[in-house]
Amino acid sequence: EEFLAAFQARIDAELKIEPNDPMPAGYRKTLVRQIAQHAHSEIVGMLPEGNWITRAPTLRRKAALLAKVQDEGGHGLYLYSAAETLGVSREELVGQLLSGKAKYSSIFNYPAITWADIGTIGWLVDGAAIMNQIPLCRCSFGPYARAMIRVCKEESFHQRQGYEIMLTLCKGSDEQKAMAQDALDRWWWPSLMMFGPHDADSTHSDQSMAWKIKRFTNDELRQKFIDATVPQAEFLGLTMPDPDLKWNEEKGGYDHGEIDWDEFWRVVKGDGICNRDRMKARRKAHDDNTWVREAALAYAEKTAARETAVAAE
Amino acid sequence: EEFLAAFQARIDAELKIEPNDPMPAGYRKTLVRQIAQHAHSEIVGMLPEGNWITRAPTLRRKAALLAKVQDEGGHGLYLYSAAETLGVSREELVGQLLSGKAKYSSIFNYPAITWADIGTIGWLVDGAAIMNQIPLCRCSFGPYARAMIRVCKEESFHQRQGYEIMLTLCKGSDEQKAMAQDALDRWWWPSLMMFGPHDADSTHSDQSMAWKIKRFTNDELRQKFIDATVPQAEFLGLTMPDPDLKWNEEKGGYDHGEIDWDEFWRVVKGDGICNRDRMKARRKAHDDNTWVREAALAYAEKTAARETAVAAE
Amino acid sequence: MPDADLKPETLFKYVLRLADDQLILGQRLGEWCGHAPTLEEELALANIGLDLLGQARSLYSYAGEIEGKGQGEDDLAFLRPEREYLNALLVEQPNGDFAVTIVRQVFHAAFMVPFWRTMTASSDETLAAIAAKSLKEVEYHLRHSSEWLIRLGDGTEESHRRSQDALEELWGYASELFEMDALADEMLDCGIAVDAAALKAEWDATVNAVLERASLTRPMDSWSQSGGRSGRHSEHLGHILSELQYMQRTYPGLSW
Amino acid sequence: MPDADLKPETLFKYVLRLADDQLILGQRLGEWCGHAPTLEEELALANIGLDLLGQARSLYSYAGEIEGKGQGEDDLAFLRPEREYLNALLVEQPNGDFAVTIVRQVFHAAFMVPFWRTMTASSDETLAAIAAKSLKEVEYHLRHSSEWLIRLGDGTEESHRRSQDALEELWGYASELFEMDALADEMLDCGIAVDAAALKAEWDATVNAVLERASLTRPMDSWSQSGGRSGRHSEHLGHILSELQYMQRTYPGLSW
Repeated sequence: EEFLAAFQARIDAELKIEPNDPMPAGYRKTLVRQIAQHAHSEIVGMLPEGNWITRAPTLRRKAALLAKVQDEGGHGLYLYSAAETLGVSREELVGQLLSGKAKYSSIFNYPAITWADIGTIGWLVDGAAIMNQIPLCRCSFGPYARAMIRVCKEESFHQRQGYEIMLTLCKGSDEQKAMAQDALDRWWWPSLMMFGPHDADSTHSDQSMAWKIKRFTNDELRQKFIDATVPQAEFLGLTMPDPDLKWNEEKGGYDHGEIDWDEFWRVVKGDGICNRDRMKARRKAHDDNTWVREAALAYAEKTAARETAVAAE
Repeated sequence: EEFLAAFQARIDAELKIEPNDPMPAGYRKTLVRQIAQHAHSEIVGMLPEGNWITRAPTLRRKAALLAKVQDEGGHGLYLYSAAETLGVSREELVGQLLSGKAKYSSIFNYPAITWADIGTIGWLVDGAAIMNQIPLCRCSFGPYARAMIRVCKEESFHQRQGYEIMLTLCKGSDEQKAMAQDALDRWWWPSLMMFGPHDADSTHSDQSMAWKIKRFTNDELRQKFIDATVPQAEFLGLTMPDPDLKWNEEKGGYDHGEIDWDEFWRVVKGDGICNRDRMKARRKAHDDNTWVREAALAYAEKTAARETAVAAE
Repeated sequence: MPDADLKPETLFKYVLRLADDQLILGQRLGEWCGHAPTLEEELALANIGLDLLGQARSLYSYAGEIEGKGQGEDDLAFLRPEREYLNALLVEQPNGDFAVTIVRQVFHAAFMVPFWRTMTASSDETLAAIAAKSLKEVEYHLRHSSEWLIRLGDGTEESHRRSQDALEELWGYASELFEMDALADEMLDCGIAVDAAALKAEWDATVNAVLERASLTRPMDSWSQSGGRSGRHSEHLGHILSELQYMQRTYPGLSW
Repeated sequence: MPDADLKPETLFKYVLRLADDQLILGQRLGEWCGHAPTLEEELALANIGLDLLGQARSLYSYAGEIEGKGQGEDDLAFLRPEREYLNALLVEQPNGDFAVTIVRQVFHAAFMVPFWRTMTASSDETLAAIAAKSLKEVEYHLRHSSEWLIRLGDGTEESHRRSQDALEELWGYASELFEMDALADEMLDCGIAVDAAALKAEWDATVNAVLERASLTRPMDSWSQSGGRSGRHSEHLGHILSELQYMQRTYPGLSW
């Protein structure tokens, strides 16, 4: 009781919690789950974009895409490290991903089927991720907050890069414009779903808000994202695939149409078009390369043994 | 002695030898080796052409190519069956191919890298094969001779089809003509090598001629092939990649330049550009599908056992 | 001949859907060339692939006629962007191991047999004629792939496990075959199309019978995927197209 | 600046050979994306791939300038037919397992380190500058891949076997790197090119040292393959190109 109150007081005073600080079990558990989920999302998120590295239309775009996917791997690394400070190993977390126990962002269960999808993923998916992540830079847990600062910087670069791909397409041929519009049509609703269920239906929100793991509600973040994105779409000359989308002068933001939550839950539960392919790809990468990790371990042990032997002489 | 003389008399009388007839061990051995090598060539020969099935330029060509490769598989089947009449199982022969003990036609160790190669393989490689095979329709060993009659009919269809591809290319754009010329440049010499070493250097020839397994020497067949092919190339408007090639009025045939026998032996010994890929592909097909063959066998045994049980009731 | 109020675009699209299914599955079977489990199966897979290619060719030619813009079979087969291919997701799934290929074929053939049989009564004479020819072909495909599935299911422990895995892997793609939409309904009303939804019972009976003989367990209907009919594909199709279209894209407008 | 008697076509081709090597190897490394053995290695392979792509871009741009027909890096990278790609056969070989990828990288980097080091003294200032930048990059590639090969060779029985197999599989492709021909000789005489044949001793020393630390056996020089420098490739390149070129071939002349 007293401990919880003191902990909450630290949080309220905007002091950072560090790995060795005492913390409530629930706080630790929530953070591990969230950070791991975030790390897994970065790793799985490499797949839809990775699908276009061999086919990128120019060398400049190929290099930028490869670098972007590499950044995502890097984010995965920081995040697994941040989770490890809470006493859970990367192996364990990866095991949870591969067994299907841990979740990752459902957006990556949609396929990247045209080059415009690469632009759209940067523009909308990274854009939505940034909205979620900027407040996390002030998260009460120090290692997560610090990882997020670095991640956000790179994500916003990716977001601009994605938007720039869209701009190029929208200034291009009719085919390119159609490709851009089609990608927006397919990714817009899923990107709104990235913010999670409406506040009224969100389970973990209140406690996370109190602990300052979360600083805005799902609906608040979604609203910010819509308000930021609609003018960008207008600038591109693209049409939002939502006939109910319109400016609401009173609230100073856009109203939007009904989100298809059935689809959201279907994909979360594993029934998106790519869920199976994503897990198959991750498991295959893991299983096919077990021998490599074993070799690295065996070599490290041999080397350590040799060094000990030399030191003992 | 007496038996050998009687056997030779049968051969000389142009009587067919059938599987259950007595025959000299050497005759049997030569035939097994030759028929197996021929069968293996059909199977390995599916690979360079198979490489273009997914990329054939039109649906008509795709279907024709798939049908052609299927025919080659069929030839492999007849030929393995013909070899089996001599008391050696298909498993054993395939084992010799996969272990590298048995040879196949070296021509298939050259890569099919452009669409024109598909035309050229039909025109030259099937053309050379037919030259070799037509006399085999009169081979002294009955099952081989009968298999050859069927094979030759299909091969000559393939040869015309290949020539027709070349004709289309040569009537086409400059790029297509260049593609056709390039393919001829790469395949001409290897196709001359298909007839084997010069008669003076050929080891198995004399006995095979006496046994009427062979009816023409390597050089005779090569000469026939050249004489038939040069006018076809002229009709296509292509240039033979042999500056020494010229009509010899006296012998009523073409003289040709020196064949690079070093290359021939290098490729025979395993050092052609595709030898390793071909064997890897065949071994992989075999190894990856061991479980399928085991399942088929297990099922056949179960079914037989069930039928016996029913019959016993 | 089609109904008076039928829009040619509708029929065009309907025929393309059918054509794309057969082309893409034929292309997948072509990938097996030189890699099949036995020589006999090498020939059988090529045979099925050839049948499907042949059906696709007739359908594309007819689609080109309907459209009336001078597009031939190759224009339609090779020169559309990915989003305009209308095949079901099932046929673009990777070959996987031999069990996956066989299960995919059983699913497809068990659908196409009643489909083509019904289509023989189409008021569209061309489709009815294509159906009559194709029916005999897919009856063989169904027989051949069912026999293999029974062998694999009732073969060894490994082959049983692999075929059960293959069933689970592809199960959710079967339901798309039975989907009807506004376009298909319109075609049905004109007496041209087949009511795909109505074929489900026969498909179930066919597949159940095979599974029983194969000692395999029918998967739960716990998931399903669709989107192919409106050009929303998995990531696999793009890679298929990069090979399929390579020559036509690289050398446009030439004769081969 | 190039010699007065040097034909621009010769230099153009020489630079293309170099550019194609780096592009095709970079493309192969890109295929690993999302499939690497560890997250750290995912980043390392991408890193090496990025370096190679960067080198390829500088080289293609320069080749375009030399040619003087207005072709940019993308025209040269994406719009040539297969027979005009001049990369060595080594770099187009499939990724195989991780051991094959690592051995391919060791072979390539052990050659490129002395190559770029020598090229820094080229009389061609552009090539000398590209060489100086690239040298640092390939030194890292060599260090990274050598360390892996040592780990794999001296790791477990399986990793030892796989790396020895990988060595045998790729050994015969190394010799093409050292080949000189009339074109390379002409460039050497002008003081532009590197005498590749002269780098063999250093390559041998580098590779031997790694193999020794890795407890691996140097394969016999019993076979060798070449042809890439004159555009005679293995069947692998065509499949690489069908993906690499897909967008440029499908949508010619657009900006992306």
